[in-house]
Amino acid sequence: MIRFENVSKVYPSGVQALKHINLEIQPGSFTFLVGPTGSGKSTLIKLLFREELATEGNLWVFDKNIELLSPSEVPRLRQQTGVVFQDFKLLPQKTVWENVAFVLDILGIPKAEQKKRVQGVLELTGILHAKDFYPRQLSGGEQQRVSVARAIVNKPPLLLADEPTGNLDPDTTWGIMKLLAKICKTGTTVLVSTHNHSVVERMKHRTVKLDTGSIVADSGQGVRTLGK
Amino acid sequence: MIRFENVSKVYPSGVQALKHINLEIQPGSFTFLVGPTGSGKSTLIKLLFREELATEGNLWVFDKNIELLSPSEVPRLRQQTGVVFQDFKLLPQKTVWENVAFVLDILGIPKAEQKKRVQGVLELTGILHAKDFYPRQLSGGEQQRVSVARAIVNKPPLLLADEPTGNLDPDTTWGIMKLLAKICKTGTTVLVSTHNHSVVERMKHRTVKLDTGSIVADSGQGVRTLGK
Amino acid sequence: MASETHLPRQMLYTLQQSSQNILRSPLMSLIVVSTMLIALSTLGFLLLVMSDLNHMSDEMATQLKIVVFLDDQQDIDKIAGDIEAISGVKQPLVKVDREQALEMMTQDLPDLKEILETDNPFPASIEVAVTSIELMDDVGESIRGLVGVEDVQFNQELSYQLEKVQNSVQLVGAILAAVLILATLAIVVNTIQLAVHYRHTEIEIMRLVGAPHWFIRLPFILEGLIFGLVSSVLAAVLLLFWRVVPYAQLRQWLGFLPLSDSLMPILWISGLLLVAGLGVGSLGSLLAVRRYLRLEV
Amino acid sequence: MASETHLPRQMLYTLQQSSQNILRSPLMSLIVVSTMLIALSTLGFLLLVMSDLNHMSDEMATQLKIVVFLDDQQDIDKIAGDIEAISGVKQPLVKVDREQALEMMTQDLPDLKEILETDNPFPASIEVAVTSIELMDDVGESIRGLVGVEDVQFNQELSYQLEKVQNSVQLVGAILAAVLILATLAIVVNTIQLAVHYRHTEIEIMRLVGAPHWFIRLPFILEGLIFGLVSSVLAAVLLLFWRVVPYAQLRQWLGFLPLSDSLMPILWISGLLLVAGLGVGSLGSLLAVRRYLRLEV
Ligand SMILES: Nc1ncnc2c1ncn2[C@@H]1O[C@H](COP(=O)(O)OP(=O)(O)OP(=O)(O)O)[C@@H](O)[C@H]1O
Ligand SMILES: Nc1ncnc2c1ncn2[C@@H]1O[C@H](COP(=O)(O)OP(=O)(O)OP(=O)(O)O)[C@@H](O)[C@H]1O
Ligand SMILES: [Mg+2]
Ligand SMILES: [Mg+2]
Repeated sequence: MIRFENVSKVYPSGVQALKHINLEIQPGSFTFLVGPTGSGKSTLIKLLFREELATEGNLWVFDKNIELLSPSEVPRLRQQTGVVFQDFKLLPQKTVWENVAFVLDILGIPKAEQKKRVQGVLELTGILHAKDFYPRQLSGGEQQRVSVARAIVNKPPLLLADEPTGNLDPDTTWGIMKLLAKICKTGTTVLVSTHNHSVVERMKHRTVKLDTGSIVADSGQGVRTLGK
Repeated sequence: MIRFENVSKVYPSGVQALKHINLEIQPGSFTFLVGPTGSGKSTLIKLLFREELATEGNLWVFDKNIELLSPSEVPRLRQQTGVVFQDFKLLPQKTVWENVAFVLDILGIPKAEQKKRVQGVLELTGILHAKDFYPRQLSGGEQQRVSVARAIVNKPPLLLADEPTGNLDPDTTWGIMKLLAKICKTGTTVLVSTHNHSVVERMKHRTVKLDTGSIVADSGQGVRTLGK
Repeated sequence: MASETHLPRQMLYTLQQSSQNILRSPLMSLIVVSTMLIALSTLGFLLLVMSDLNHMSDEMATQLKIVVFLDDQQDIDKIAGDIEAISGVKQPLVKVDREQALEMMTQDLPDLKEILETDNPFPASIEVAVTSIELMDDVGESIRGLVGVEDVQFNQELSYQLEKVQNSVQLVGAILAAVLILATLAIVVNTIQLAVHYRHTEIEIMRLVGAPHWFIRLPFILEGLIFGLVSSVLAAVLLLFWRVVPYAQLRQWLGFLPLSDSLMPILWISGLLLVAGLGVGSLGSLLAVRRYLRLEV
Repeated sequence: MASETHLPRQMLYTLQQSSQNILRSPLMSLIVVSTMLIALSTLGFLLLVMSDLNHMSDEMATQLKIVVFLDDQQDIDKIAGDIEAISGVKQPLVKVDREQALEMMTQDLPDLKEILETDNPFPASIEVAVTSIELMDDVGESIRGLVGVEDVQFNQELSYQLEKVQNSVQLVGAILAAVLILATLAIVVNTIQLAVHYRHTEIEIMRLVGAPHWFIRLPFILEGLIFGLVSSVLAAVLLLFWRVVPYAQLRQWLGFLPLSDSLMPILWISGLLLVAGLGVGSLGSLLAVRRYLRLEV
């Protein structure tokens, strides 16, 4: 599903965010990405849907070397990848409902079908009551849940979640994490970056640990977490 | 220092974010504000520096009823209040250094003095290496630390931190929390909203718990946390 | 591209997005439309004024006369008929027979009149006006060629003078119009770019969640078209209003000037503004959105 | 307000902020300056053209002559001296004595010449040009009052005609200038508002961390002033260039038209553009920032 081959990323500012990453992620697996702030978790995720381009190495996603995608192929890649952004990235001029429906609009899904699906995910993420509000009218945690809802609404084969529970209380965090695990069960490959160690420890999934751009620990293809 | 008298807040959207809040916070104390997402923590904090106005009740800060402040008195209030925003609110066109120095510019502090102070807080928050970067060039956790640095740089008598560690790893979280506690020791009144229960439990400060806009628990004026 | 079955849905979606964007950023929309309105109506006003000046100077030109002196033996009415047949000649002609000519020439010189009473040396003449001052020379030449015409006189210097004035007004008007057309286009494109710039985070987010270029672009282009439509129609209404109310007043005050009262110019100018508005509106949007889409890695 | 000791520091800070803002949003700055430049130079161009048209029609007017007929016994040079003393009379005068007059009047009528050889009824005359066409009537009247002047003739109808043309060109020019000045102001204010609008998050953040209004406003206003300064200076340079290169060409091609080659109008127009640029730049910023600051609860 995903294969990093000696991937490095140096930002134009000169910061080396990733150093010679080699990593393989199996289809349908659930992987945690952990590491101190600034260790390169978000950068690694951004490479996977071409928000950023690697400066070295090769990166396969969906069996394609995405470093070689032409600009016109990029939207297709992104349509197959649900992303929960660390900073939410909700469209400010659209309501909660419209934000989530937007990705279905892109796919040309009929309104009736959209309605069913959007309603479903907003219920799952517990934010249906706010469906007619604009993002600026929501609390931090509510915005984060909308971002989760948008990422999963079109049932993408790949789901990337960058710190999806940073603004959530422990109960809601658990709810979202269980939701992600459930989605993984349906065959979706899930990659979650997080600082929440108690979640990582309790969920017992594969865990990859980054530090200053390198992988310093990997619990392996199995389903065990790293030892604390 | 702070006194809420029957304060309620209804947003124009009709959402009642706070219901009849009565709360007193002593000068120089350290208080945690906890509660599920959407329970009104950010709203309560926003009232304290007049980002929002209460729709009912009275609110005293620095022995002034701030509901009655004229628009021209608001900047003074905000200059005495350091705020770590949940969404950072860094100036996108200014570097890390300039963002932090900006609040000293407002106070008309000479450049030489600014230099010393900015350098100091950037070191304390561990972000000095990024001083010439723009916010968009930083990771989530790095931006959050800049926001903390800006809030404390002018040594305000009141410090409000809204989820200041949501994007930080456990080690950095502890560093920031200890920093806030140290600042509190110098006489600053500190109010921190957070979802991080392990921090709240370990730090043993007064803890106020909100739920759907009401105070549902308060460990009292002492320094003990709520029982889980 | 949208598959065929998606096309009507896509059109509906685009229309809905555009109107949403316009209505949810009312201040933005207002600023863009008002800038376009101001630019287009200034342009329209200049074009209208030029068209009116043209008409007016043509009118004035017809007050300059060609004087045609006749052979003594000719029938003045027959020659007048010949002259009227020349294209560019304005009806009716003014005929002066020999007696009237003598009368006119000698009215200030009673001495001379006595001398000439018996032997009138002045020929009959016809005064001819032309419909446009450039025709003066040609018409004069044609008349000179007619049988029975002894001499043709007109103030050539003066007609050249007036023609120069007309030409220079037209030249200057054309330069001004060209400058203003370019300025209008550039300003409107700039303004729309600023408005799109304002929404670059939105564009960025749309791209990140997988929206293809055309999907992002279409609503912006339609928005530009709507802005162009609204502002050019408003500009046309303004021009019409100017013509019907303040200009009508002006015509009364300036009764001595031959000001046109035709609504025809408004018609073609409005058409032109519509084309310009739609063109610039969509072009501006396209250029601006492209700038952000080109950033695609 | 800033306490006295802070004032120089505040000024330095403001200047530094403004230049930072301009340089860190180069696209934005470019769009704003180019819009202002286009608007101001269009305005300047119109004003220049009007001033030139004015000059040109004055020049043309001097080609219309007043003919002064003299008493038979007068000394033509003495009266010419009297006429030259009248203000509005253009030097030199053209003098026609009695013999020249007879020659001119009879050159097409050899019969008449024979008859009049011994008894010349035509008076001596002086042709007078005026410096501006409005003076025609007054100068004519003054000359009529001179001793030794028998009659004064000039093509009154024609002079009225030309005056009408002049007046209408001036009137239309003034209306156009007024329209364009208003349009320029409105467009520039709009554009700056869009640019400020773009930065409303910044303004909001500055407010939230305690920046007083004047502290936020000053850099914006200074920025508006800088934009105004840069674009009006550039507009003046453009005008100067137009005058020195393409216009000079035009004057050669249109040699028959009395086109002005003075650089004077550029001077006052540039001054005016500078004032307009600075005024509108700062006003636009002020209005736009105020809109956001007024939201303060
Ligand atoms: N757009 C950018 N331009 C330049 N440098 C960047 C950019 N984005 C991130 N960086 C730098 O790259 C490094 C890795 O950043 P990244 O966002 O991947 O960290 P992270 O692991 O997600 O951290 P966090 O837990 O704080 O979100 C950091 O040092 C950061 O400053
Ligand atoms: N600007 C706003 N306009 C309308 N409603 C708002 C606004 N801000 C917050 N709300 C609503 O008020 C309630 C309380 O929001 P608040 O941001 O105070 O919650 P919070 O406790 O900070 O939550 P979180 O932990 O998710 O940050 C929520 O239901 C939210 O939707
Ligand atoms: Mg990150
Ligand atoms: Mg909050």
